[in-house]
Amino acid sequence: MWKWLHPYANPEITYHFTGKLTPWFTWLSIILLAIGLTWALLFAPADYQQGESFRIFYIHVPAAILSMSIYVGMAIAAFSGLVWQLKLADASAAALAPVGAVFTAIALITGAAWGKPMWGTWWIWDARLTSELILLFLYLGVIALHNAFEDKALAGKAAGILAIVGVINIPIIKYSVEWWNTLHQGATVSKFGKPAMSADMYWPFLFCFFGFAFFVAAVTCLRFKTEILSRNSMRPWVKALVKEEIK
Amino acid sequence: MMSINIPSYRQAFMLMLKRDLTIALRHKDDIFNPLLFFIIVVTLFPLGIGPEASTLSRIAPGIIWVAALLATLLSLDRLFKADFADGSLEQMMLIPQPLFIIVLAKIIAHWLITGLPLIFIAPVLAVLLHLNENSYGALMITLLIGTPVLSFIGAIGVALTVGIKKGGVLLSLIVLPLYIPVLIFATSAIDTAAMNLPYSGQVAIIGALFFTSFTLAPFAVSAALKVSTN
Amino acid sequence: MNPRRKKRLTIILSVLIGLSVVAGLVLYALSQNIDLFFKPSEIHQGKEDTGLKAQLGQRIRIGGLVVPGSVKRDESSLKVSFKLADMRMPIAFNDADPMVTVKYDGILPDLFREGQGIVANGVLAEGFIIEASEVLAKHDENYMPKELAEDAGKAHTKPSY
Amino acid sequence: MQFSSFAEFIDMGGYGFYVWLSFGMATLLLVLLVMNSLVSNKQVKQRIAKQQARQEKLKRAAKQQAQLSQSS
Repeated sequence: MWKWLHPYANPEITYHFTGKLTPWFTWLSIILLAIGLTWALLFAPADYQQGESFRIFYIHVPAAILSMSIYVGMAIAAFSGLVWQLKLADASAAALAPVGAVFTAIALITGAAWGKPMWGTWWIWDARLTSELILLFLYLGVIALHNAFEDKALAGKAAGILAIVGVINIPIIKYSVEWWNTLHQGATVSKFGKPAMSADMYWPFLFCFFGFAFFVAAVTCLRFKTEILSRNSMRPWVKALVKEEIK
Repeated sequence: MMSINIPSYRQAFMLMLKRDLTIALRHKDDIFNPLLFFIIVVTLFPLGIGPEASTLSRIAPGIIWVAALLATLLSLDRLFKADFADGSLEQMMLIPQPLFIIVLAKIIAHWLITGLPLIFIAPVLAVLLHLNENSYGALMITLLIGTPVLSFIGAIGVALTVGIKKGGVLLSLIVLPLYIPVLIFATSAIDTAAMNLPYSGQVAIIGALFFTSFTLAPFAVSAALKVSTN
Repeated sequence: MNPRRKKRLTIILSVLIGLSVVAGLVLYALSQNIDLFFKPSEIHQGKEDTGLKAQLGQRIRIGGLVVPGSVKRDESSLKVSFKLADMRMPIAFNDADPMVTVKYDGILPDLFREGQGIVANGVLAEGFIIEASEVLAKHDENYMPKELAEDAGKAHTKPSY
Repeated sequence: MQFSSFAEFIDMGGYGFYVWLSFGMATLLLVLLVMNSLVSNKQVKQRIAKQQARQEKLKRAAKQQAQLSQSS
């Protein structure tokens, strides 16, 4: 059943496969973001309560969703890396960590810039904001642990354990809004059935979200390729490839 | 000395616990230094903030818990570092019993040495900080359930960084974010108690954190030790 | 069953027991109301589930809807007072509803307006008055364009204060 | 189009500072991430190339040594 997956456990094949995917992701991301952001900034209607400040939504919400999804993805990759000894899974976890950290930072900064005019404060120690901040710390811990080991294989395993331990944080973030009756509103877009927004606000959001998602995919592919190269630097195919490219 | 038949899990656990406690009793500063640190940190706050009783009593739960957290963090190093340095850690990993038994014994020993004394000294410090009189019960309960969680989570961090030179700062970067939920719920419980409201919800969450770390941390620590001593 | 298997089974069982204790504790915690959040009616009658009342001088957090027509501002300073009523769906106000008065000295958030959900942190004073140190606006998860909102009867004018 | 003039677009109904702060910071961080990814990719390749060059040099030196010792 899993036989078709076997060739992808080979670093060389995966490297070339990823290389082929990268331009697709890049162009999809550029096109979707260009449409989505123009739509969001120029054509989407302003909110009846929040006015034009609502446009921050189109960055804040995709970034927040992605920051958590990337962490879950990283933890799953780290878990399979530890359990099935997949070196490539470790490499993909290492590639995802900085991307996730950047998106968490974006979610926090845009959230602060949105909270100031709307709630009346840049920052509040509410459960959801706090756990997003902890998520950023977790990402930074994982990255720091990656850099602390000379041996990349060991670094991947150690950071993987931390990522799995930290995954307990994700449900706390996800459900904190329901647990504590605090300032941050409930989820808008993941509501089943009808989204709690009108269609002319929702469509640009979808474009932005998938634009950012493909951006994540493209950058992760690039970083993943880098990780594969640095982990296999002594292999003949890497040497040949580098010789070809450096010339 | 070594018996011929392999000791059972329980015997291995007790042996390890006894060994660590004996070592700690020989080096008494292992017990007293974190405790002294705890007391000094707590006394710094009234000096820095001012001796006004109403202010102090409001921030007392936070001060005591943050100080307990830092004291635990400071004492984490001795959990595996000495054993790693003299090679006895690698010996422990070779014995036939599963590693998590040893790990569990070491963590419990660590809590008995550093966590338990904090609990005894905390009410005295709480008096100095004018803690609301309704809160003492909550303070003791949260410390009793919460400090073991600190030892368990901390052990994961130490196990990950034990092989790294200058792992100290990295250790706090890894461990402190994971400590935050304990801190939030513990101080929330103490605050709630001060208002004479029921705080069993918060205690239940800390209890849940305790059981989670109790059942899962030993496995995570064993895995981390295997990586570090590679 | 050989001893090795038996041991492994014991380990798995104890992990399962541990995790089910965790699940039980979390469920219990969820059934408790673990916030210091009061509704205006709860200031009058005590907490819904426990009947506990907030004491005078106690620091509390209160959440409710700003009662239309109750916002009074001081001409010369930023001082403002307004009444809060329980949040309920659909939004409706009744003179007989239990209300509390919030007094505040500071800049209100842009979302603040009559009928808006508000969270205030402050100290409870005599006569169901909250001396707020902080007033924050809570908005719901619904976003809609102005025209649609007007159709839905949620007319909005940006506060002029 | 929601805005009738460019100035109105920049002003964002009075929220210009916050909106443009968000979009600006997000763009800045994303650009930094892309730059970092490209640079580290290049660095790794250069490191491997350097390593390779050094190895080849060593190999050549060893060969020369061997030839020298043979001829003498």
